[in-house]
Amino acid sequence: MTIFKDKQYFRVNLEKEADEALWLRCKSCGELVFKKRVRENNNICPNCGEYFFLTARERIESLIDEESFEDVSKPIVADDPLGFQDEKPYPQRLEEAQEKTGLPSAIILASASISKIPVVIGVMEFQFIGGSMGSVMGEQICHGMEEAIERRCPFVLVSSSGGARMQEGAFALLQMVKTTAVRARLAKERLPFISVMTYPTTGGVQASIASLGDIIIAEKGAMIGFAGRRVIKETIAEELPKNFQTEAFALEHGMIDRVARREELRSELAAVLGFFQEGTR
Amino acid sequence: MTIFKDKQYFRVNLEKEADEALWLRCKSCGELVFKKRVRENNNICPNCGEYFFLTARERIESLIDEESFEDVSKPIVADDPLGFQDEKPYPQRLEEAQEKTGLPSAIILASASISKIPVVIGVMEFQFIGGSMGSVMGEQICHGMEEAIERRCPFVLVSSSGGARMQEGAFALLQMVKTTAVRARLAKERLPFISVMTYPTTGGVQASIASLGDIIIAEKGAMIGFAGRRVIKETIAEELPKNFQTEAFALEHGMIDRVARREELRSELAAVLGFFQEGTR
Amino acid sequence: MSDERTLDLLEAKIQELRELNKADGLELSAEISKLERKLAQLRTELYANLGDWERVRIARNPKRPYSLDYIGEVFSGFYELHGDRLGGDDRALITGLAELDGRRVVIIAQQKGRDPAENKERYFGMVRPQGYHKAVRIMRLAERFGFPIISLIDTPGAYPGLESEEKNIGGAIASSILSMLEIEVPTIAVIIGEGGSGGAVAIGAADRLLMLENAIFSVISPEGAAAILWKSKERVKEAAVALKLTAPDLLNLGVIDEVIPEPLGGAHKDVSQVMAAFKESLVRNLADLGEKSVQELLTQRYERYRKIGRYNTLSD
Amino acid sequence: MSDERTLDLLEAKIQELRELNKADGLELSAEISKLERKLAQLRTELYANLGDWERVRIARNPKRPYSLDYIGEVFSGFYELHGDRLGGDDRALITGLAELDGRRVVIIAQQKGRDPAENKERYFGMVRPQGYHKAVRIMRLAERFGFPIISLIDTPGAYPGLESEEKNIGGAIASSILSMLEIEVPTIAVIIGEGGSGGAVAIGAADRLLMLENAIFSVISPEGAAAILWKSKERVKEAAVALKLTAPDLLNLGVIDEVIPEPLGGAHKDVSQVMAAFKESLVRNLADLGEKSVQELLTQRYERYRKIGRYNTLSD
Ligand SMILES: [Zn+2]
Ligand SMILES: [Zn+2]
Repeated sequence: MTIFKDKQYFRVNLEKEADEALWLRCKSCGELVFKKRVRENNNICPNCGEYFFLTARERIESLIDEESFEDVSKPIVADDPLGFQDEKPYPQRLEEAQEKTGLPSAIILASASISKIPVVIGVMEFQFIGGSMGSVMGEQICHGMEEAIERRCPFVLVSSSGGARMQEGAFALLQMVKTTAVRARLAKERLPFISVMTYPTTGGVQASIASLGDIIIAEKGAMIGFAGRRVIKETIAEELPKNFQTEAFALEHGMIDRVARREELRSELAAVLGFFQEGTR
Repeated sequence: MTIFKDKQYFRVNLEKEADEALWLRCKSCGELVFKKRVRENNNICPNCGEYFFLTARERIESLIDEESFEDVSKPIVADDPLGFQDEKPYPQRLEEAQEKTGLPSAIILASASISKIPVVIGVMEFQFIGGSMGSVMGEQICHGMEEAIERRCPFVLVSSSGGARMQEGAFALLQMVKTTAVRARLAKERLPFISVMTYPTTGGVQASIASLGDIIIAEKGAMIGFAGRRVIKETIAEELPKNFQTEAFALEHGMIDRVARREELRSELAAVLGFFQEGTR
Repeated sequence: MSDERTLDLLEAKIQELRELNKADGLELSAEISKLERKLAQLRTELYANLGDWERVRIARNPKRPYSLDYIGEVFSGFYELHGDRLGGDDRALITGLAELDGRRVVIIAQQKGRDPAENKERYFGMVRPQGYHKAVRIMRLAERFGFPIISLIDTPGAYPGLESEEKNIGGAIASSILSMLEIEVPTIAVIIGEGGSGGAVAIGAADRLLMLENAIFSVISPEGAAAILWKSKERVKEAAVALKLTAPDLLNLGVIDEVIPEPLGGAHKDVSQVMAAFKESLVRNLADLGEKSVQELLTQRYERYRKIGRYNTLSD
Repeated sequence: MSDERTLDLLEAKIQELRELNKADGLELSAEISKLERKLAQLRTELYANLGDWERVRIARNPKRPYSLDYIGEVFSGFYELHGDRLGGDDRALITGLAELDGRRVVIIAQQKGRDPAENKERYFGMVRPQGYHKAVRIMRLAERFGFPIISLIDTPGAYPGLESEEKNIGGAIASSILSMLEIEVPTIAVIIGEGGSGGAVAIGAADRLLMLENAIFSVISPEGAAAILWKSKERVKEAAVALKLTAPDLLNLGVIDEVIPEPLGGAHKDVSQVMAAFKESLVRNLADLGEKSVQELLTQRYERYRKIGRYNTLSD
């Protein structure tokens, strides 16, 4: 069954859609702010500094050099190997997610440059079924690392995912192994892998590829961890500290190398990629 | 300067000295017990089960097959490279230790068999300046591992040491590196190294060779740790738990593989060496 | 259709009759035989049509053999190794040396408790970071000496709790998967009961992945899926069906290599039978892997996991 | 002989005179010059005859440049990397990427605090197991990308405490030594202040071991040795002499490769001078090591440590 029939979303480009609304209300400070200014400001409220959610498109645009974007994803879309049906059939969920995001899957994979340094970069889209990792995301991540090997350049992965995609069952679960296997090859090739953790990086994604970066950078405001608060509270009824699974918690507990504010993330990547650049032998 | 001139102790053999006293009083239960029975009983009080101190000779005898002992140590004795003098000159301390123990240094190194399995085994003598590791002990341990490589057999090290020998300064300290270097070679040769920790295994010995066993077995009653209680209390005035640095503490905190009672140690070694035996390729 | 409890009651009654018969010479043998035949028939009906949720319950049945039962029955000379060398020794994940049919192996196994005290010690088989760190250490030991690794999987999942998160349980699972993939010795994983999510995969990325007939392997528990996807904890049966978590399903999907048969009603109904089947499968698979060179082993392992997944390709 | 404090007081007085002279035109220049010459002479006498205990005090002087000072002055673009991935990030041992004279290196450095708050955070430069685990992780990173390792040593010793022992500080030190020996990139260790015992050796097992002129490197602190060997804490001076812990002593004994000169009175008296000497030595040694193949490097490293020690051989 081909879920994604008409290919309308198939090649991603970064052209902006026309903006319908001029203003938006910040949930944090309550102010009405100019949508255009918010956009130009990395989706940070110009009034109070609150981070608004970034789509994968917006994220990638905020990180790479202008005009350097080239979609290098494989032409694949999700299958429904389990014939999964909860309150909706899985194919319907997929279609809705595609319509909502304008993307074929929960990850954009591109060749691009950051501060003139060529990279292959994957960016997850949280609005696509919670950025969950199924067979397509797993395959695109692996393909991205293979592209990096082909091009002798670093691989950057920006995670935003609740974990494995339940609707693909064991296939989703085993993407943890699949991405790790290709990550080991990237290491053998001595090419750098920079993992960027944003809100949220949890579950099977955090417990596999995202935690295996040579360098791991978390965005301020990220949520990082394996089990969700709810699961922990239900299983063991434990008091959790206020900073639980924040980027500060992750830094304190040695899970990541660095924290960067959203507006610093591009220069942060430029710095570390610059250091490795000669190293890509 | 040759400290150890007359070679009287130079080759170790396990012949027993004549026993002067017939009885000894157990410090734990207060009973007068037959010294001969204590000896036959691995220096364990036949009345209350208290472990009496084992000399290196007694220890090695309690572990290896009868008549299998052969001293394979290098013919070396300590130098005094620092011209070290505290309340006594170092050479005098050495002579006294030699007289007291009948050994040239703080370690016995032998080729032997345990349950018919050939091994090279080193056993530290705590009564020789606290079993401290100076240049001679470091060299003998390295030589022992090299002998094991030569003979394609496992290396067993029974530690009983307070750490590095202060009187040899940086030379003593760097035996930590030296023994680790040769231990890495043993690993490359895929020969097993069984580390046995007895009372006490602390300081520079615990922080190097003793902690690098493929398998680490602690004797019940051992003391295992890096910094002594006194140092910790003086530096940070911290309350220490009752089982601090016991073998149970070490097991609970993942520092060792197993705990064995003294009377089980030989069969414990036989079991693990037996498993590895075919593996010594 | 009768459920398992009813049949267990019937079996108990028959047993009572049998004893009565023996003791008092009542000559009930014919009646008893009839009852026994009836029971066998009912059981066959029940188990042949085992629903997925019933399998989940069998997989979690506390009478089911646990790792240490297999280790004691199928392997010889188990020599347990403790500790991650980093500060902990997780009793929910045990490791050690053993022999299987004369061949030396290293065992890495998840272990549940048999009683409340043991469950407290073993965290109900939920592994903490210390457990995965120990596993990685033991994998390196196995590699150094060329011993194949047998991993036995039986966990509801990695332990969810503050301590786990503070010690980077996600990173520990990731490292364990990576080590399983890198290690240059043959590896076989057997799911003997519950194969719960990342906590199971951590030691499951093996050359061969086997499952007992009534074991389960799932990306999430049916309870978790019901709560999230159906917004109702009651709908576990639907979730169990939808997740395709049974051994036959996973064999069909090509995710696992082999199903190890269990007696009717589950492994606990005839332990010696399941032990024999388990051993036969392990010995055979091990012999097969033993014939491969390290290079073949690593290449085939890589290819196995590189291609896992199902998606549709569009022509550009 | 005058001690350092007296001379510092004299210097302050001369400075006051100088200011008075400038402000009020008192024409004291000749007298001031005389005093300055006298001071210089006294300093030379004092420092040329530095006792070992005075060197210990200079090595521990809180005005002395610390690792981050060298990193900021001598290296460029320091990019700190955090975390052991196991639950901790020890601030007493910092790691990161940097460039030295255009060459990319990885830095592993012990760092003391400059004020009480920072000392609390950095445990006075005493490293816990988390720090050594981080060091080992970073060594593997350096190896993967072929970056040489520069380790800067400045610690009273590994942190002695319950937490350290619970996390197997001894095992962590042993693993760190092992990694330093195995790592397939050039390694240079510089003792810049205190090189305290196993806590220093853990990151000191390098291809080159350099020492600043007034740094110390010792199997035990003079205080510890005095307490144990002389049974008196007061006898630290004797202990400092006996332990042969100064750079010149250790160069004589063949334990270290090179002494990096300091200005009279210690590195803090002229920081830019010591930075220049430090940089020159590091660049030169790195260039030298960079010419060796990995095999040469590992062989020479092995031989260096295989033969360390002094003993007497008896003819049999
Ligand atoms: Zn706002
Ligand atoms: Zn007694």
